[in-house]
Amino acid sequence: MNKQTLQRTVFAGLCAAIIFIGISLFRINLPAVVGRPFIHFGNTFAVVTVLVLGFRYGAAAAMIGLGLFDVLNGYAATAWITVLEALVLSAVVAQTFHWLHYHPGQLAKLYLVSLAAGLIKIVTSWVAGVIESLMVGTQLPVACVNSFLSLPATVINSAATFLLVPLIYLALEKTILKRIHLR
Amino acid sequence: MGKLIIGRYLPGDSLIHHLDPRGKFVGTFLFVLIVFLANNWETYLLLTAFVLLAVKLSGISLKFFIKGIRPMIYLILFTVLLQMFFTPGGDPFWQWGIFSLSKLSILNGLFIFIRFLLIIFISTLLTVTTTPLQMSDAMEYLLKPLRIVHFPVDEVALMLSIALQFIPLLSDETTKIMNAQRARGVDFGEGSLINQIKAVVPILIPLFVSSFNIAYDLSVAMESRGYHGSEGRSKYRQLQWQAADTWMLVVFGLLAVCLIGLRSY
Amino acid sequence: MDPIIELDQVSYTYENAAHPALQQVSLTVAAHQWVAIVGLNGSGKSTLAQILDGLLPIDTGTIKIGGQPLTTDNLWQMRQQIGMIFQNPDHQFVGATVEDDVAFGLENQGMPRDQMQQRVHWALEQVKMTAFAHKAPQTLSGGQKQRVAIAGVIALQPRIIIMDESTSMLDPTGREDILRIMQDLQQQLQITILSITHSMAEIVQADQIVILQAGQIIKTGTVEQIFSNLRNLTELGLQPPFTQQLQADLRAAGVPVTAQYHNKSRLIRELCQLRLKM
Amino acid sequence: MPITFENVTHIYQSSGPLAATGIKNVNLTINDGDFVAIIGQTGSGKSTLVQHMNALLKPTAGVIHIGERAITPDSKNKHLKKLRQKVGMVFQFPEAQLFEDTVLKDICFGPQNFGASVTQAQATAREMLDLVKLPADIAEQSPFDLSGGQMRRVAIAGVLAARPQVLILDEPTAGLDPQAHTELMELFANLNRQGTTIILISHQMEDVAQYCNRVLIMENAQLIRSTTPQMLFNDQDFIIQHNLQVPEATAFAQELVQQGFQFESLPITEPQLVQQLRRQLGGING
Ligand SMILES: Nc1ncnc2c1ncn2[C@@H]1O[C@H](COP(=O)(O)OP(=O)(O)OP(=O)(O)O)[C@@H](O)[C@H]1O
Ligand SMILES: Nc1ncnc2c1ncn2[C@@H]1O[C@H](COP(=O)(O)OP(=O)(O)OP(=O)(O)O)[C@@H](O)[C@H]1O
Ligand SMILES: [Mg+2]
Ligand SMILES: [Mg+2]
Repeated sequence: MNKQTLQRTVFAGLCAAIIFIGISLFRINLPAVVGRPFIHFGNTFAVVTVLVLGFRYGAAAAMIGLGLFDVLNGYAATAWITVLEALVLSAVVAQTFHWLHYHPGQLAKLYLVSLAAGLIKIVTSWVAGVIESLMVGTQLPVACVNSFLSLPATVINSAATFLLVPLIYLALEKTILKRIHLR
Repeated sequence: MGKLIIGRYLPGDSLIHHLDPRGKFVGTFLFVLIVFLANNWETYLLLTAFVLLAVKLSGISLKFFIKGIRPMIYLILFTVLLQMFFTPGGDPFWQWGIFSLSKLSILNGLFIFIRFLLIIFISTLLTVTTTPLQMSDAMEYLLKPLRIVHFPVDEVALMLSIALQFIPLLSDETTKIMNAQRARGVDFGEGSLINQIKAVVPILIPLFVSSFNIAYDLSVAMESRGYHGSEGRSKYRQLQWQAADTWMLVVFGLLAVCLIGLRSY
Repeated sequence: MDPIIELDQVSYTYENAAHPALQQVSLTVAAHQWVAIVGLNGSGKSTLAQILDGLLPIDTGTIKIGGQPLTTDNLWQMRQQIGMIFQNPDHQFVGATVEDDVAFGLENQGMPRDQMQQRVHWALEQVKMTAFAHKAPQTLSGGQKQRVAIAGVIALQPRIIIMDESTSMLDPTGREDILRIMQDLQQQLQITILSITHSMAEIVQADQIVILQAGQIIKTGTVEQIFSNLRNLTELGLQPPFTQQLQADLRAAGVPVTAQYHNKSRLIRELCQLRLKM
Repeated sequence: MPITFENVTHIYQSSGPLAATGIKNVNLTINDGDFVAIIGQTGSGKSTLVQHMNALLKPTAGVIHIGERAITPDSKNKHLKKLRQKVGMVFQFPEAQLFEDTVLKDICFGPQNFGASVTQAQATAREMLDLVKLPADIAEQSPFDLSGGQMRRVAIAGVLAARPQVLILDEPTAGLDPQAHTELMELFANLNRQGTTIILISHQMEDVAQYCNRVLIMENAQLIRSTTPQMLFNDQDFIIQHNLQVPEATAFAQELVQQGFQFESLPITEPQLVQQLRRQLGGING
């Protein structure tokens, strides 16, 4: 393992930790009638990580960060779905970023990437909801309808991702990205 | 904001605590599959008894498990109701358009409710009786077969253990950075939603910078201690598979056999 | 005594850097010495430490460890003879628990497990951390973390230990503690210590002082040689030692003490003699 | 802006199973123009104490008066900006708070949050660069291209730019070389001469002796003594009992005392020691 690979691997591990913290510490409570819905930044940070580290390391960090949170917080039985969601999200983000031939400073393209990220997140969340429903034995139509239930929260989260990813990425680009060579 | 507690491990000295985390991990997934076998009163009763026994053996109060359900209760109830109204067949004593209620559908809803509880209980059981470190060791071990398809198991294992280890440090770091920006006039948790979301930037950039510095220092430290990839390494911390772990899997097998015998066809 | 480290005309420039971080550095260190490396922030101290351990590939010059030249082929064997302890205790903890961390270097060598257990136990005993073997790093103080780092290094039984500002993030108690442990270990295990430091208490007890400025070694010598002359010391990243400053100021105030560097007890003796003469 | 603590206690996670006492029953007053040192072992509550002074932490019990404002356990977390502008805080390793792409923008961050216009903030920022002795042409550079010592100065300038009346410093020179250390300490001493109250957490007794007019000693979450450096370092029993250090000049004088020297009061700085020795040993002007 050469110096750069080691450094990248270690950094990916730390990014996974940041994603984990993004879920557990970075929370904004939303006003609501029932329950205490909140936005967390796990997905947003995962997208940023993929942009910073590229698909291979970024996806690993996203899968570890998001998956580890589920495993350690009582959602072990469904953690594998989360891990797959993270993989799909990373692939879509990395691919869109690649297709767009992004050059530093192109804010519009970053918004396209984060739009793709937000949309795919809504889709995968819905599919994940269906699978989870099926896992407890509901019928497919019930699972499909049921899965819409958690969609409002996902949409708000995706909106936050859409808004925030370009801001964060641009700020990183201006500050440290040109000083480190991770991709 | 206080110190972050990673995960929800509750220390204890029970049989369940001492089981090998790999076995518990596999067991949890097996259980989710086994639950699919149940389809009548007898089978659900057996499963429930099994889970309650496991909870009892863990020495952790049932209240804790019940508390864990609270945040999900609306989702669960909604699912159950939906399933009740949507289940066709039986002979409905109430009907309205596509919605109907029958003895069968109510029973069906109840079963789903029980399945929910069982799966949540068993996942929680894994979480509360296994330390995060054991969990990550187990995951590392269980990933090993993926080597055949050239999945970089060792690299992922390294990332996993670094992630786990640096979560507390980075969360302290987050608190510190937040306080420093607060002292410079940022109001977290005040103002419009958009402003609150944007306030993440002055925390996250320093956090990434810190992480990069850590990655730099840590990789130098690792290299200076002779780390050059996973090849030729030996392992100090080892999981110990014991008779009790084998027995646990046997019990799961027996449970499955019983369910197959008891279920209706 | 045989030299254990010999640097000859070594230069190194970081990628994308405008100036070399090290320029034509030559240095000889005798075995079993305590060498203090000093200099201002950015003068190249950490770079020097890293090239010694083969962590950065030098551009020109030669490095010999124990008489053997360091090459890319024997890098990993040579590295086993050198242990490093870094500044930030949190940024060098690799293992999830104390014992795992101490074992890390041994694992890298592929040492069999029962042998590792002995070594880990031995190393933890040396730094008096046996009771903490199963603890997680977050539960330790900064000083305790550095002790673990030391254990991780001596477990590999190196001949040289390099400390890169290893005590600068500790409180005074932790600092003294680590220094004492290192002094004991140096005696017991017969190791050579290179210590990068700004701490005067540590510098004055070194056998040899090396001063770096802008990537060059501008002076080496014993404490007496270095501090015999007070001028320019601050520019080189050194405060004069307390006793030396006191001597100078006393002389300026007309008290007839000698100009030559004295350590604390010698100066006190001299002051007593002066008082008796009054 | 005087600061008073009345029976202030802070317990971290007071409701949870991991409750930990940060500070306990602290009473103190800090007057305008003071240069106060806070000393004590690791974990004794120094950081917890100072974080109450700009309401980053709220007391679990007791009242804190900061100028006009009173902070109690029930105080709302709102509208603290004004307070935080007046009480500036430099954290340990403050370079970790830098995030903008130019030095100037980063220094402007505080003033702009506190309501200054961009031009106003920039003018202040340039003034601060000068104050912390950084060259003016650094303003447009990225803070991440600077050396560690320069980054530290930028971060400090970022706090000073809000023109606080009280400045809290948590080990501001940790990890810097001696030259940078002295320069920064002189900067703080100058600010103090111009009227800024300074509160300094430090492990370096030389600094306490040289710069501070008061010293607070923390131990096990309690404020065990509030005194002057002169009194503290002359109280040998107290020093030994609480495992504290003394400045080198004092330690040196103590050894001289054992050899038969006599001092009316132990010197705490090197110039004091020189002066007293000169008197005893008969130097010029003696
Ligand atoms: N990774 C790097 N890339 C480029 N330049 C570097 C790197 N690390 C250090 N430098 C530069 O090399 C020079 C020497 O740095 P070095 O870290 O060796 O100094 P130091 O004496 O250890 O300083 P300090 O007292 O701050 O630790 C400095 O000018 C520094 O900016
Ligand atoms: N966020 C926190 N959550 C829980 N306990 C904490 C937290 N911060 C500090 N403590 C505890 O409060 C006590 C006082 O800590 P504090 O950081 O104020 O000490 P300190 O004197 O500043 O130490 P140091 O010299 O190491 O900075 C310690 O026992 C510490 O463990
Ligand atoms: Mg250095
Ligand atoms: Mg502190």
